[in-house]
Amino acid sequence: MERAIFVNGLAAQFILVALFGLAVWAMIGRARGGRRLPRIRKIPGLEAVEEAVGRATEMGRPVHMTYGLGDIDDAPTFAFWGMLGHVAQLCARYETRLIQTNNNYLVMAINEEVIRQAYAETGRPDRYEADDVRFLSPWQFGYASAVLGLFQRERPAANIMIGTFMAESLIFAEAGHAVGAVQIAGTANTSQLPFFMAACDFCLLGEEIYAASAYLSRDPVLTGSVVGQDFAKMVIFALIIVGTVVENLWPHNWFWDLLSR
Amino acid sequence: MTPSDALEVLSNHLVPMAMTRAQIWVAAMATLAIFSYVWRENPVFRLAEYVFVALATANGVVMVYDSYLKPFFVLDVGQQGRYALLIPFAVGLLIYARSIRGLGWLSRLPMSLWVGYGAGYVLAWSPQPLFVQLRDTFVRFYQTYPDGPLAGRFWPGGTVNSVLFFVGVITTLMYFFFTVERRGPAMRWSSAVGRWTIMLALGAAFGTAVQGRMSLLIGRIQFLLGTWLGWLR
Amino acid sequence: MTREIPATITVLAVLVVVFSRYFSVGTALDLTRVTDHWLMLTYAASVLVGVLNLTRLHLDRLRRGKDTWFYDLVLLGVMYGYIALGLVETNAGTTFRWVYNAVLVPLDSTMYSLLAFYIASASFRAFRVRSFEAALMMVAAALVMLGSVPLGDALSPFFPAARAWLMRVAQTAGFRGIQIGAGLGGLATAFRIFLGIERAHLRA
Amino acid sequence: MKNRWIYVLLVVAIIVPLARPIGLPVNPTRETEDLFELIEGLPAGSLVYLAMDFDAGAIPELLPQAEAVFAHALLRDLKVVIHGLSDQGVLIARDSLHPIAWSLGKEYGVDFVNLGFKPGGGIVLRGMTADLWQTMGGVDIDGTRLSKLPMMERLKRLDRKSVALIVDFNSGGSAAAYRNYVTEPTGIPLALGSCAVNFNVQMPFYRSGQYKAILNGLRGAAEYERLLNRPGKATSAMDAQSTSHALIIVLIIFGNVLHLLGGRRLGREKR
Repeated sequence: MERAIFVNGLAAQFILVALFGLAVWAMIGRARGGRRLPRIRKIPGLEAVEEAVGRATEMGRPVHMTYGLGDIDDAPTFAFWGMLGHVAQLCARYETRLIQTNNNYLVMAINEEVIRQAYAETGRPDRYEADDVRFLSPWQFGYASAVLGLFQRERPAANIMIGTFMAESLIFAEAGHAVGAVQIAGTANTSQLPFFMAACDFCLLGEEIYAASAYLSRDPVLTGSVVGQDFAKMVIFALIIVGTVVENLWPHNWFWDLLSR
Repeated sequence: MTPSDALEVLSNHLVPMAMTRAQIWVAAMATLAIFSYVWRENPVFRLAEYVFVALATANGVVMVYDSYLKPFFVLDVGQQGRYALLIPFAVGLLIYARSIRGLGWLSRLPMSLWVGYGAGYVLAWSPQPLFVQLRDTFVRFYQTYPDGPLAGRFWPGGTVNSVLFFVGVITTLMYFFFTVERRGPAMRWSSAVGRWTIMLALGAAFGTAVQGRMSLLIGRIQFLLGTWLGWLR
Repeated sequence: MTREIPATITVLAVLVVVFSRYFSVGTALDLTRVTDHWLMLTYAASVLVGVLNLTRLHLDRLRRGKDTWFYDLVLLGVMYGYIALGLVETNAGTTFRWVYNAVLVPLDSTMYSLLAFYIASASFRAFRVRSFEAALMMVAAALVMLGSVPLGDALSPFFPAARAWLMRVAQTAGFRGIQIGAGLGGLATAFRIFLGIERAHLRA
Repeated sequence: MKNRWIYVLLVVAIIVPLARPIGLPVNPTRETEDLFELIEGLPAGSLVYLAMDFDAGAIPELLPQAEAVFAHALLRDLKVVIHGLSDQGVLIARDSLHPIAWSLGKEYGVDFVNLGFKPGGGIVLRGMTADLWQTMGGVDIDGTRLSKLPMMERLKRLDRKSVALIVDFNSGGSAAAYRNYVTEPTGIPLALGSCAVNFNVQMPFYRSGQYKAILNGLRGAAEYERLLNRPGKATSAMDAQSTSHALIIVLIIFGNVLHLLGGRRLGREKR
């Protein structure tokens, strides 16, 4: 008896996912080969990063960065690391202090290395200050109140928040506002976006955070993966349009069945 | 006790657990200690905060031990002799190697395992719900009344909502295209409509967020005034 | 060696999970049933990370003679005391439950409820109608707030209806769009981890 | 300083209606009715799985929901199994749901079981769809062997055959975990008891039928109490909910008016 290769009903799904992966991979390959890629459109929140660090430098006050409550295997935490490397390089170049606070021990271990490496790449390994990567509390509210206190003492001039945020988002945004920091925030947690939207100067909506590291670093490989992702998004967009047209003409057809088992 | 009596009990206790008087007093003090923060940061709040962190962390350890580690060592390893399972356990223990000079890299083993497994889970299990979401966006524009006297007839309201919903989803998606420049009226308008949809959605989210926070505060005030002081019926 | 082995583990882990999900052979072999169990054991083994980290942090503070010594002592004492209590009488023990319900539960609930105050002051201060978009957000927020309480029902049937419309049409559409995008972003990140482009976790 | 006046106002806005209730009626919404009807429609003896995936902080919103649904299920002679991805949720269940069952004359192990908590999140759920007993380490929350609990005989794994409905009382990501790892692959219907904050995140999945019903925070619990015809603690909080929402709206309007009337130069320049 012949056995199917795929689990019943998952073939279409696997193929679509694999095609998505191929698109990302192909665009990365294109980038590695030095070929031209479409440009990423302007994202105001990201344009403001350099300006915010510059402002902190002028005022002689530090920059603060956090990823909220992210864990090491959360996608937004990877977005944060991409951004952290970039901001750390800027801070090293401008000789501005970067304070990075943590509530997750594992993420913190990685942050230390990302920052250390960024300082080394800028030729200023001596500027790395171990005490500025701080573990505040493993618990959400303990962390938030510690950040409140820290803001009062250190008075950062820029506050960059990218990652997984829950209820503490508003507290951070309020703390930043109280000391007059320029605030750039971004999260994929839609329930927290309204607070960032209202209380911060710039807000990255949802998946804009995933484009951040590519956008800021202009690294071709990362840009390639964002382009690949965009390509997949257009395919999905087309799929929705076609699917809707077909659905209106022939309700609940094979096309409908294709997308689930 | 009849079922309806039981429901009476259910509806009358304002605290989840039947607490003793002493417990209620301690709980009230803890509540007030945290509320004092609203006025200003103070030593009592600080004490409560540290106690909280300590208790929450300790509780996590005890729960994992009782519900996982103890049965694992006693039943799986001890009684059934599944010693091979000690290998993954040991891999998990490598996370503590980070503070050992020279062996710190060993902690990367469990970390890379967690990250890889997490990524695998995303690739394996998240597409299906996503596809159902996609499929549900294939809206039918011709809507009929689902029930009532007009059931089966053309329903203008439903049709308008379907169109608005569809336009909302696709313009929101278009807003997130990173490689398409927003030039020309079509692109500009659609990304503007996308942004308006997002703003309405975020406004609604703000509304429910307020709802949730207020519920929590009401719960604490009910506890203080009702359970502790007995001022509420 | 110190990077290659972890990098290989990451790739293998991705492959095992994906293979066992999509392919008939993979399902038949039921690898994830075994590996899931292993993974849970590794998580369980890491249970003390938080405790050790807190211990180090606060011992360090004590050693440096910080003025927080009293709080540091309380934290360490309470944490180890409560662990010991739990190990002696299990989580079902009378004293353990007593402390849990009388201290831990109210502390946690009250901490969360503090956010109500923050939301109130932020409403007064931060939510400014600066533009057409901000106005849309504020109006939607106000309608949902009124529509989701009995007061709104009592004032006019318009409010619950407006709330229902906002929730089921505008809000569902907006969040559907964001979530499809974010889902793709998550998938792309997973691919990047698989392809070894995202490797921050290998630096630690 | 200004903030403290706002805080005082907020507390007053909550205390007054608690002390002097007006008792405005709560009208059930579609999202809540769906859950009530789902449970009403299950044949007696069906197994309902309640996931207590929240911490103590969410008790005011989610416990009234869980109590009402749990009581409803037992009154309808359904079997209930309780589980939690949060270490606290299962303890809360033991302290507050078990007594409800006993007062209804139900027996542990026969009518309801509390499986307890295991670390690992989504992986635990995946494991339970393959082999629940092994994933649970063979024991319930108190370390009792599952083989000694008669009800567990019919629940070797989470699948459509054994479980009629999953209700996930969650304050965060666990709904997505149930959806991705359990209910989408197995086809078990999934309903949510949600914190109000997350209600909107979950709405797109309600529209697509991936969540059959959603209880919206304390309001959802009040609606459920209304459907059960037993106004309880959630209902009694609804007046205060009304006044506090009204206060927030007034604060937003007042803040904007002050801003327009010349507070502008006090505000920080925004770009």
